[in-house]
Amino acid sequence: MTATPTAQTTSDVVLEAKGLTKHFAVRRGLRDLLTREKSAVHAVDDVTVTLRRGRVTALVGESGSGKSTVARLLAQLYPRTAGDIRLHGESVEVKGGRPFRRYVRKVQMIFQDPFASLNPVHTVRYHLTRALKIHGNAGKGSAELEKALQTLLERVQLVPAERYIDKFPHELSGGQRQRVAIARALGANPEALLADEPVSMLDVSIRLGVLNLLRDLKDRLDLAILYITHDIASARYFADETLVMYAGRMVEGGDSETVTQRPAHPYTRLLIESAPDPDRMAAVGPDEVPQDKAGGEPPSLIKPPSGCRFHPRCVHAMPKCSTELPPRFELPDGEDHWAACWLYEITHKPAEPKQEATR
Amino acid sequence: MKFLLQRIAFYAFTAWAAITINFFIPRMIPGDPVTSLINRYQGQISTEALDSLYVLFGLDKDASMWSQYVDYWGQLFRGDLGLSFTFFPTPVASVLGQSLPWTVALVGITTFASFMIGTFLGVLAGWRRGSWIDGLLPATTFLSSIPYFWLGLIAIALFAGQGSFFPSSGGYEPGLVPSWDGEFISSAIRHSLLPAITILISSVSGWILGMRNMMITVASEDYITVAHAKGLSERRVMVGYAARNALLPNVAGFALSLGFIVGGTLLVEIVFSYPGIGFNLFQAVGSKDYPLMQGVFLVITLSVLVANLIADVAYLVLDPRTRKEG
Amino acid sequence: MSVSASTATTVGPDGPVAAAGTGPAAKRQRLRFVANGKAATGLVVLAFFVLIAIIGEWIAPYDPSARSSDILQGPSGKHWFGTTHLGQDIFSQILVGTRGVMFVGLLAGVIATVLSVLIGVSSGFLGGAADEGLSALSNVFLVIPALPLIIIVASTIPGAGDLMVALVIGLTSWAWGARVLRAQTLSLRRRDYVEAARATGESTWRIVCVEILPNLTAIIASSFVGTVIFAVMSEITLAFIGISTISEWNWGTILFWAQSQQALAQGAWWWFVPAGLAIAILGTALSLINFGIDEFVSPRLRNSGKTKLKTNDGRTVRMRVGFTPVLGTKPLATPVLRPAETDDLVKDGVR
Amino acid sequence: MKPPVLEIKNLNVDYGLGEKAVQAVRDVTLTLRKGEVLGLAGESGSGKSTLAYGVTRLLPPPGVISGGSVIYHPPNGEPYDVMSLSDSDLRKFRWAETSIVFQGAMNSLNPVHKVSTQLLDVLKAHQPHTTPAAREARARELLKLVGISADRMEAYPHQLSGGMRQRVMIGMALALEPQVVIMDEPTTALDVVMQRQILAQLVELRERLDFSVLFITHDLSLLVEFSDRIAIMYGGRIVEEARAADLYRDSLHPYSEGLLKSFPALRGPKKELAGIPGSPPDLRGMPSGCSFHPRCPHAFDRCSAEIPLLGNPTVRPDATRSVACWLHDTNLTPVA
Amino acid sequence: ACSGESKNNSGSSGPATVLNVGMPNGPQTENHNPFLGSSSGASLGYRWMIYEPLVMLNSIAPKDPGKPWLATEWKWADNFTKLSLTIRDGVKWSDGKPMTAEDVAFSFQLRKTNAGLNPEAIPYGEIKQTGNKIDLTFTKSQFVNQAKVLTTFVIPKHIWSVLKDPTTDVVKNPIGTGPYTLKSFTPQTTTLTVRDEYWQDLPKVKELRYTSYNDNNAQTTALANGASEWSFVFIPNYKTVYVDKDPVHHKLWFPANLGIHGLWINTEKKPFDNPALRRAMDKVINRDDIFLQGEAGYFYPKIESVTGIPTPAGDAFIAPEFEGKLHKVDLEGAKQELAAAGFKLEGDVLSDPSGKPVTITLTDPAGWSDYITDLEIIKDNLSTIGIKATVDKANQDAWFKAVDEGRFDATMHWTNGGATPYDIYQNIMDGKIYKPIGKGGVSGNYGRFKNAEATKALDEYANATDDATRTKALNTLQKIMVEQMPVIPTSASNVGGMYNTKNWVGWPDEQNQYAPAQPTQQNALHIVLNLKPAGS
Ligand SMILES: Nc1ncnc2c1ncn2[C@@H]1O[C@H](COP(=O)(O)OP(=O)(O)OP(=O)(O)O)[C@@H](O)[C@H]1O
Ligand SMILES: Nc1ncnc2c1ncn2[C@@H]1O[C@H](COP(=O)(O)OP(=O)(O)OP(=O)(O)O)[C@@H](O)[C@H]1O
Ligand SMILES: [Mg+2]
Ligand SMILES: [Mg+2]
Repeated sequence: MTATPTAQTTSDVVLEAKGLTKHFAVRRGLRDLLTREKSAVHAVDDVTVTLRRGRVTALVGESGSGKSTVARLLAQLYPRTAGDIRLHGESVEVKGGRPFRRYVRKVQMIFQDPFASLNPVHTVRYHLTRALKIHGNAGKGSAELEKALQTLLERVQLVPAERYIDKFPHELSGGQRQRVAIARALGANPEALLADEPVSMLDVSIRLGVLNLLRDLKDRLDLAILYITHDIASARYFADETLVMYAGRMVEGGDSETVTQRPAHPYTRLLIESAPDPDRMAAVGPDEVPQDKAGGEPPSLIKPPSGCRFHPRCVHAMPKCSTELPPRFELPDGEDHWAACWLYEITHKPAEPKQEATR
Repeated sequence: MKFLLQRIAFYAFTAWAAITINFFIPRMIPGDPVTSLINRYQGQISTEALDSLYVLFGLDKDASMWSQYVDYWGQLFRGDLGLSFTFFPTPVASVLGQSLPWTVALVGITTFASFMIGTFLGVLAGWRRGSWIDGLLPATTFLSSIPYFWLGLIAIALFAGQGSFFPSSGGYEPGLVPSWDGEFISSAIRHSLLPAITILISSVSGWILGMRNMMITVASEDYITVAHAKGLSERRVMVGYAARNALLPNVAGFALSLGFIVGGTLLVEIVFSYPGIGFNLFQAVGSKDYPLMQGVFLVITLSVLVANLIADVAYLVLDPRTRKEG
Repeated sequence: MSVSASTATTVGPDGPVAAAGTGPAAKRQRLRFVANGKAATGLVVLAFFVLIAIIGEWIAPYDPSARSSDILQGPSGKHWFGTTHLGQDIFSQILVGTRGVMFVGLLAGVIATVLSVLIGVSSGFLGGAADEGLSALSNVFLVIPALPLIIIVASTIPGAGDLMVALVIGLTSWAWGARVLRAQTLSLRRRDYVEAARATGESTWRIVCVEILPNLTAIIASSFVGTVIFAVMSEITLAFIGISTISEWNWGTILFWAQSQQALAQGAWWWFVPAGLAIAILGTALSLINFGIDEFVSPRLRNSGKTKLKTNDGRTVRMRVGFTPVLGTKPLATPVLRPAETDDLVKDGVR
Repeated sequence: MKPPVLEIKNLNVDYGLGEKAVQAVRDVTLTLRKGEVLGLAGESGSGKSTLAYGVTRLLPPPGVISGGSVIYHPPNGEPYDVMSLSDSDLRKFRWAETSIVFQGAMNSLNPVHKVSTQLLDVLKAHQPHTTPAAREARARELLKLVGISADRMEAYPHQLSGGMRQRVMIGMALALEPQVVIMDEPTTALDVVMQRQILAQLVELRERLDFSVLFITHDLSLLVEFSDRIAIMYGGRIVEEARAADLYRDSLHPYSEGLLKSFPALRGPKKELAGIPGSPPDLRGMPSGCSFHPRCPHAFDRCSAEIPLLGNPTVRPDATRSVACWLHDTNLTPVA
Repeated sequence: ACSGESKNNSGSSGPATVLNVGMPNGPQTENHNPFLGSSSGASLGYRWMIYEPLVMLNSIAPKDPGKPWLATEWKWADNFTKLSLTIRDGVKWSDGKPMTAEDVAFSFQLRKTNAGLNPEAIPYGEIKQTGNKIDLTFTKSQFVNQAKVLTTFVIPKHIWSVLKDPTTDVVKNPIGTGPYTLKSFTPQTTTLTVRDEYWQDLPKVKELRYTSYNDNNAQTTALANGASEWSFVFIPNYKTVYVDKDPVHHKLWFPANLGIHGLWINTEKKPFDNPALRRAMDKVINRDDIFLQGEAGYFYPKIESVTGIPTPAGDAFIAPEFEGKLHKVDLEGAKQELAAAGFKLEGDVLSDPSGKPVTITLTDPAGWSDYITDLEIIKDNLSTIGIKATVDKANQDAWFKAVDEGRFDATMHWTNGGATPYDIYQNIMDGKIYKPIGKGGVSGNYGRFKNAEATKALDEYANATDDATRTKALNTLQKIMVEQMPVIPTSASNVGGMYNTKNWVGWPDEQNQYAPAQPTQQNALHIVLNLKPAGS
């Protein structure tokens, strides 16, 4: 494992989001029209993310917790409801046209599904050439373009480039496609890469290759990477820092190793206990099931639970949890480790949760 | 709920648009009912009659388009479609009232039968790939590519000759008085057989194909495999699982096709001289009888709208996914 | 008419892209479209009619309007399809009349297709108020019965030639295509590769023209073919009931004359049959092309052929959902095709 | 050792006929014993689902079973071959003796029928003599079994969440108390939390009802935790079969080894993950010899020439496991 | 169709009592208003069985004085501006009330006050009734309208005076003096039944069934199989399709009346403003072909006389100088005519004096198959003198507008018809209704013919006080017609019909021309009264 945490300076920060909020309006029936009640999916609420040069930040959480929405907001593909996105400390809000292009030159996104994110009617060459041309990296003349394409493919380890350049997406395997998608993102020469579940659609044995490639790129090109996944184990393996989302809110964050080994928030703990663990070996019995009062049901995002959104499922829930939104509480047990849970209000002590986690 | 609201808005809008189109199109026609009356009689009406006829038809007054439009709506709300010129001074409403039952009976029943038969055969063809019904498809495709009217004419030539069981024209035996007695009904049925068969032959293949293709698509859904895995009887799987789901898109198609079919049977009515609404349109177009034209068009459009509404409701009943609560 | 409707229904919203995108080999599939027996047959017949449309005038043995003394003659070596009440040669009329039919059909198809692409794709892509407006428009056109409308409009426009008829048909029959295209565009718009193109910084028009449109080809082709069928039928109908104003010969005009001279009552079947058959064959050819496109778009519809198998011990079993045939208990048995199977394959080719 | 309930012998499954056929499952021999959970793992396209469908003869066209047999041992009665059952016998066999839970519950439940209808019609088909009220009661009982309140009986599938649907499927699978339940990736579409809930429930039910499970997934870490024995598939063949613990600690086949090294571990020391280089084989053009040899770090000459058969390893003899790899020089006698 | 026959006249047992009349006019709506051409009564013709005229005139023998009907005597005076009528006594309405002169006066009054009910635009003056006598005055000479006034049908005052709007009333229960009353109405069939009493002998036909077939084909079939015994319909190849089915009984008779069809030429368009060219065209047109192929050998009878006056109806009007002068194809004559006028025929191209090749567009609505066929024949004929013709099948409305505004080269069109050839000539040549090309609203003279002499002659004819002046004027008109040829006459209009002699005899025919054979003409009543069951 590389990337030993180094001292962070603000100059390392590439992309930063503060208080990011996204509500999707839902149109409802006649009744709502009459009551004039506007309902919305509270997909993302008050999310803060910082992406630093040369570091991978993982965003984990169950399906529908708003991870992709965060990525799309950061890529400026959705207009945001509230909050601030800063590129190199400068607040940006772009919708389209030239400012948008200028922004995406710096911040590129990779999609979850490599089978769907390449247009089946275009060749690898087309996809990459467009990425280069749009961002003015194609050079002058066809020779330079050819060279740029070559470099790009080499970067994602699709060598020899000639073998892949004129292929259609369907002629490539899943891993190769995802590499092309990454190459396309690199074509813009970005500083930040938003990878939205880049390997979840890939086969187990191929996943690793793509993840290793991303890590390698981070090191070589000093990229800031947002790695979105629901597989918390891969976050531990791949990311320097891990953020946990639940129902549109950040609930815990900190150094990956700390978050995965000493989870503080009850939700994180539930998540980690639920993950398959070969070392437990057929020992699962009814008493072994992680405690979850709602039987695994996620909450409605249209009418999210008041207070802490996890409280209906939380075994430690206190009366306060259902009324007041917990702020972040710094935890002393690791680099920048924090959790948004009332359990840490008084104590600030990691003792109890730590025991829970290492049980 | 939202679904219903949307549909209602859609129907209101469509009805308005259709009625407006309906109002303007005939007024763009260069000829007028008087000249076409004169044309129709080729010399039997003297040219001096022109003025008299204009007065008679009430065409001697000038009114602005807008005020005519407003009047038109006023009349519609009173259920008044104006007076037909061809059958002056019979109100359009009663002309239509006279012909509509015929079309509804012929077209309605045949379309329904065609849909049912086509769907049934389509279910079998899609379920038993490679069976004889599948082999029938090229033939039905060919039949459905033949224009209605041609098929009708050939049918008349082949089957409706002198002394044949099938009459070649009309809705019932001339001389019979329409009533609900056995003689009249059997005569009406006998007259409708040939046109009905013609419509059936040329429209059934569309349903067979649509249903067959949907069956094939549905047959590879997981829940069909599950149904088989559950050890249900073949019929239960075919009917309750596959056909039930494959039917859904066809229901919408059925409603939409009513529009096409009414248009298509216009020709059947012309060819078989069937006293329906399509024949009325044909007459009206020929004699620039725009009140009648408007009336026919309105009836066709409204019936298509109603059919759509029924299909929507049917869809609502058939597909629980559209029945969102709240 | 119902053909175009039914084939359109089978183009599900996920059809073509799913096929082209995740299918094993989209390019090979494209070739397979032509290799598809139905499509190939349809294309050959269509090409034949197009050829006749072009050269029909030159190879016609007579001037189709020229009178002769052979009045109402049956088919003979001199007049292959017989003559009319004026002694005109019906064979020549069919040959010369092909052009009008093809011209109107294809032009109306092009007009309707262009309209449906413009309206359907922009409605699907733009969304919001534009979408509401445009789809309301197409819904209205969808619900308003086309043929009566065409009849009324065509009888309205004075001095309308083929061009006018094509325009009227084209302008009134785009709605179905637009609706299908809208639905498809709507689903394409949310595809990752469209989002990805946007995230790369592509401009909107480029996304529509280069990323989305090529993926709609099959649907566009299918709706084009459907409209052509409809246009041909409408045009012939208009001519047949004496409403359209074409001065040129076309198959509908021939039928009009046959009908007004009561050809069938006079026993002059040859006056009726060729034109009707020509229409039916052209219609069938177009339908076949549409089936080909359907099967190309939705591979599930494709392999309907070899459904009967012979097991190792000589029994015949049918392939069907839910009951996988067992060819034998010996390992690595190679199934053989029965001789009768070849029949099935040939039929499949035609279908 | 417990008695077998389902013996798969030399099963071959093809897609298509003749030259162009895809040989998706090749010569698979596998035994499922009473009350055990047999895990089946392998990467995508290795033929796991094909095997599961093949055993129950539910393959969609153009799938055909081109050879082999599947012997079922009823609790009391003579064993018989599922492959030679007539259609009506097969219908009776299905669900009563083996039931299946598929990957996507949304797609496994008919969207237009109520949950109750779908539960009841399986009861009605197999137990036509019971009264409707009895069947209804049984259906409620089943739902309760999988932790769904009986008032959801009248719900349509779309009104249930993904996890609930999957539970309904599991409940339905147990409706006739079958001997064998085949589960093809029953939880991959679900969240980890939900996945654990459902698996825990399954374990509990198995203990109570004592059925055997053929559990299919590509997530090895899940299998190791959950099953008694594990079989690994590659390129349509079983390449290794062993007790879960043995396989996890000491896999014999290089492919199993690679697979195990592809999963990052959540606990314990962080170890370097190697993964498996190369890409899965094309079933139409299988490599000669061992189909894994082009990707195998230990491949030697023999690997590309001869196909290794599944058998007990001879290098380090162990009767409880078998492997198909020349490194372990199987004795070429397939295990019984 | 077979059962229709069996019901008809109840087979062979006993003499026939029912007559089946058919018209190809589509489903009808119930409307028995005799004034309205759109009524079912008019469309099928049964209005004449209920409402009777003052005088029964025979339009194919216009010189015949006419048969007294509801009027026993009539006298014109003051140069046809005054008419005295004596009304028949003892006539009863079908509701039992007596018909009086008051009813007749009311019938005139109604027409006078309602322009919509006065389609002939007769300029009624004073209407005076004394006893059974009626005196009418007119604001101008009604010489040319004599027939129209005398055939006025009479309606009962006691019913019509209380109608709210006689122009839009459908007269559900028609009361007339005729021998029949309405029995039942359906959209397909209207049945009339004979009255108990009638001022003449009651007809032998006890019941009249008027069936409206939806089109010509259906009507033809009905005629062919005997279901329909009397009709008026265009049958192509009538011999095979109709007559041959029963040559003994299936008859048709299509006499001409005084109205014609012809090729109207735009006399203001170069080079067709040259009468020589028009005469030459006339000389090459083959009227036999038009009659046999375009008009199926019977429908519109051929016009023989060069004056364009149909014969034999118009025999008495033909000027001595044209007596016996008949149309015939004369290619040489045409060529000479052209050469004399400076046209040049080189090869098969004719050039006008200015050297331009002569081309012509012949136009008619697409749906009018007989006219179009005529044009095809004419096109062929014209090519023999090097005129390149094209046939343009126009939209009916567009065509009507073009003809109205004079925007055409040549078109087949009809003329008005009447009791004398005046109506024909007036329609063609009247300078008073001339309007320049581009202006519509003409009611005749579509060819924009301008000839002062013709206009004067027409005027003289209409207003002359004596027959000699009229004859002179008509002779002048004939001369102008022959020399100027503004319309090339091809066919006469007809008042014919098909009838079946199997059950009924006594029909008009070539030998007994007592009435035109058309079932929708006023004379139909005359025919019905004349019919006797066959074999009696
Ligand atoms: N365009 C949209 N309109 C309305 N709701 C949306 C939209 N996009 C996402 N949502 C809702 O917002 C919530 C968060 O969605 P998001 O896709 O960000 O989740 P996710 O964490 O990425 O889930 P997954 O792991 O399944 O990808 C979900 O409840 C989703 O239904
Ligand atoms: N209808 C078919 N026609 C041809 N080949 C098929 C068909 N269905 C499946 N295959 C092939 O058979 C092989 C086995 O497929 P199968 O679905 O059994 O794999 P799997 O192990 O279940 O994979 P996954 O983990 O993705 O579910 C695959 O390579 C697939 O390409
Ligand atoms: Mg996501
Ligand atoms: Mg699978």
